[in-house]
Amino acid sequence: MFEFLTTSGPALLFYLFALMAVAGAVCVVSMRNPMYGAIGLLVCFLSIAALFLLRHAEFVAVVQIFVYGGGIMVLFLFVIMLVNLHRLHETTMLGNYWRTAFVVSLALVAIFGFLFLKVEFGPSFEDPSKFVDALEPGMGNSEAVAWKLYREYLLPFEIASVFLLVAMVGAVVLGRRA
Amino acid sequence: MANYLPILVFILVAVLFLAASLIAARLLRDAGMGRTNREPYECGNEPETLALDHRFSIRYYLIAVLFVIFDVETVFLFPWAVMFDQLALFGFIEMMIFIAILVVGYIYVWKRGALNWA
Amino acid sequence: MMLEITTTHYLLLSAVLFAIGAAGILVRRNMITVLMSIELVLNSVNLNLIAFSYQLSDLTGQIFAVFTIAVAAGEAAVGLGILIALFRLLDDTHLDKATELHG
Amino acid sequence: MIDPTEFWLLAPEIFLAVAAMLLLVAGSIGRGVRNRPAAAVALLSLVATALLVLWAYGKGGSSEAFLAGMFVLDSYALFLKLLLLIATGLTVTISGRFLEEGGYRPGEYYSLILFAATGMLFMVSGYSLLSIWISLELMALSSYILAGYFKRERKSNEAALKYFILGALSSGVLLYGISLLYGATGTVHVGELAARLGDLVSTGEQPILIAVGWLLLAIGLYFKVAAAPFHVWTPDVYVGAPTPVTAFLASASKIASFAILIRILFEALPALKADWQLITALVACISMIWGNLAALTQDNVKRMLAYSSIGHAGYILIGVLCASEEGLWAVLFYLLAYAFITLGAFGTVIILEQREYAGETYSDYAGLARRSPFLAASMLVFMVALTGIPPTGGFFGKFYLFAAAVEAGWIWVALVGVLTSAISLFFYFGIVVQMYLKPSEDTTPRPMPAVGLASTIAICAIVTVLLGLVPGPLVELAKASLIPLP
Repeated sequence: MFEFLTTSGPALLFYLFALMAVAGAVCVVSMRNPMYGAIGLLVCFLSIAALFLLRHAEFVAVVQIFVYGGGIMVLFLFVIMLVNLHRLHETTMLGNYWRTAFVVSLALVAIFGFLFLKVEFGPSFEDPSKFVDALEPGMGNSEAVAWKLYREYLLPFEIASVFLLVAMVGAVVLGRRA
Repeated sequence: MANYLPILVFILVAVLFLAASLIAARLLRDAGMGRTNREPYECGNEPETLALDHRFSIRYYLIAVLFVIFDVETVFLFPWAVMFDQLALFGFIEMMIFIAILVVGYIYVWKRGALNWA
Repeated sequence: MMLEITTTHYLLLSAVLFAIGAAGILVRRNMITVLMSIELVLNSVNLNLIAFSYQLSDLTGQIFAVFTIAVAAGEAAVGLGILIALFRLLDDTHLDKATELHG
Repeated sequence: MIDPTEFWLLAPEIFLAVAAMLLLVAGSIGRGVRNRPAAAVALLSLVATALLVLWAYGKGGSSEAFLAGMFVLDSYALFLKLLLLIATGLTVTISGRFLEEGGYRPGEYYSLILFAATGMLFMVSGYSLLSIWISLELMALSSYILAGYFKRERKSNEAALKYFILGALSSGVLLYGISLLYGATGTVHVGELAARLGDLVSTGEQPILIAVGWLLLAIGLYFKVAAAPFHVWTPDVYVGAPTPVTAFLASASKIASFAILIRILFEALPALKADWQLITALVACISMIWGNLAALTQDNVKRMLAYSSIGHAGYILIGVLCASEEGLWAVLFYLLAYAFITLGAFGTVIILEQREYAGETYSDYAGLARRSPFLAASMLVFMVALTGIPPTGGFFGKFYLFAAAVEAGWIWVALVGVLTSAISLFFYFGIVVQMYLKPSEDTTPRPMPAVGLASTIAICAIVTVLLGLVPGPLVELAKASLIPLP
């Protein structure tokens, strides 16, 4: 029993966090009150961060917690508090058919699941150190990411800063009183 | 995996502590949870509007957006700082351009008065 | 016996999240929920990218995921901005109606 | 490692971004800049960018990607960049009236247009799915804000919200596809992706990841070019957005989306040519049929133009699915002709329209020929061109597309194209009938276009006719701007 727990620990953690992520996601789309949905979203974000850790994406996991858990979440909560919840239904654009939602998502899951179950991969790394060794030698995850990001991907990086600038402009243009 | 053991223990302790204090509070508190206790202001002030109708100032939103944007900027700054030495001058200039672009945004937001609390 | 997690597990999980997010976008009428569902879709993409990055021992996936998160932040800012502008308009029209009644 | 001197070749994009930032800051200080100077600065910087594009191409134009394989400056990118800059410039000249009447700040508006244009320039030069995607997002984000720029009008707000939600969903789908292709091949670089996919397809490895991946990626792109059945956002957004922004979305944004669609299908997925040809043929036919049939029933001109734009996405896709030289240069020719026609048509709509939906219906065009012969004549040119009747650029555009399809053996697609063009005669000429045969209502004032707006419409009409009289030079130019065929 103890041996099972130690060898299968990561797998059990995967199932735990995967379950939490799915539960959070279901909560997001099914709750009538967006505040509960936001909490579900937070659970989902954090579980996904943990799942990133299990795949040795330490840096991305921290970014996930930072930006999603700390930033985007705050934004959502502010907006939920800013708007008049009684008027939310006046923004109707598409129908509110939870049965359709259920069918759509079930169909998508069935199609994707059916297909993805057939996907074969070579053996993934039983020993995580192999993944780390495959990176630049002697670097931790954030160093390796930095090394690649700032030497190869600097064009998308600079475009991203313009993108963020536009996002700022958009928030001011749209959010200020006209 | 063993590296994460302390974190696991930490989370466990946190959860236990939280659960323990909540349970303790429930056991210790006064049984009378009347209507007054559920009011927004327990001291007796009448709230002016219902909680759901009351809205915060829009400025909170602008501040939150700025926070998120600069949060993302920090995300990009961190790995750069870790590798500052190896990335050398090239990396430095690169990051200065990145920051300069966002400073333009900062100036814009400032001049546009989005940071004023009028 | 030893349980093992493969990339397929991650793919399936991301498919589930993608499906929930897509369904949320298409059928919910509450706009805040719709915006949150968009975040779910982007997160499912990130799960894929991270899993493949590990499978292929290639960092491109992780870097792509960082960009996805940055873009998600920008999109959330603007999407919520549009929502706020719409709400303000709804409230203003409400006020207009009220003054019309008084006058 | 990247050679820093390579950054000189980014001069046009950098210049345009800096110009946009200057405009942004200038517009935010005090009471901001006025419309005329802001438009002038935007136009001048677009012209300067066009010159820089030519300079950069002369300095280092080649079909080799650089900046660690992120960026390519080939003749295809050159052609499309110049076209995008022209379309953006014409958008700037038709925007003035709206901003002045609405009392919205022009500085931010023009700088957002320039930011969107920057994203488009990066898009057509992108050679990695990552750089293509992030510049696509830059364009899309600016467009969402522009669609909602008139935030005191509810329809503009709702258009922005709808555009944002469906746009974000489509980028999610596109991104999901990219992630699966990355999983199958281990790269997002367009050239390497093509090579690895070729190997994988020939050995039959990872068929599922590849099939689902490219399909989702393609669906995301069809969304962006507004092809049916992925067009649901188009009519509402085109009608609700401020008309200059609609013109921008229908011209520049569409061109840039087609540019990356072709780049990705031709250069990243040549191994799957047979598959995407078939799907593209289906999408093209549905778009042509749906777009033209739905346009028949509209009485709002902007909505009619929106459905017509869906139909035209179908016509352009005909050239894409041929995957031949003729098809590709026909697409480039058509994109240019279509940009001028659309911008001109929307410019005319701008002159006639008033607050909310007034001035947008067919009956508002009644007797326009007597009220304003110039406007009626230009609208006549645009409608003739959209139908595809000589002597206009629209005729040659469609002619080349259908000819390429026949040559490549896609006769049934060409047939659908010809039939739907015949149908389109009805709704395009509905406006012409109103303008020339119906009596004018005396109550409607005689429209007095501003100088910038009138000259833009005149330029568009002249170019449309010129392309119909002497298409040769542009055909030569387009023939010189091809990318490797799949």
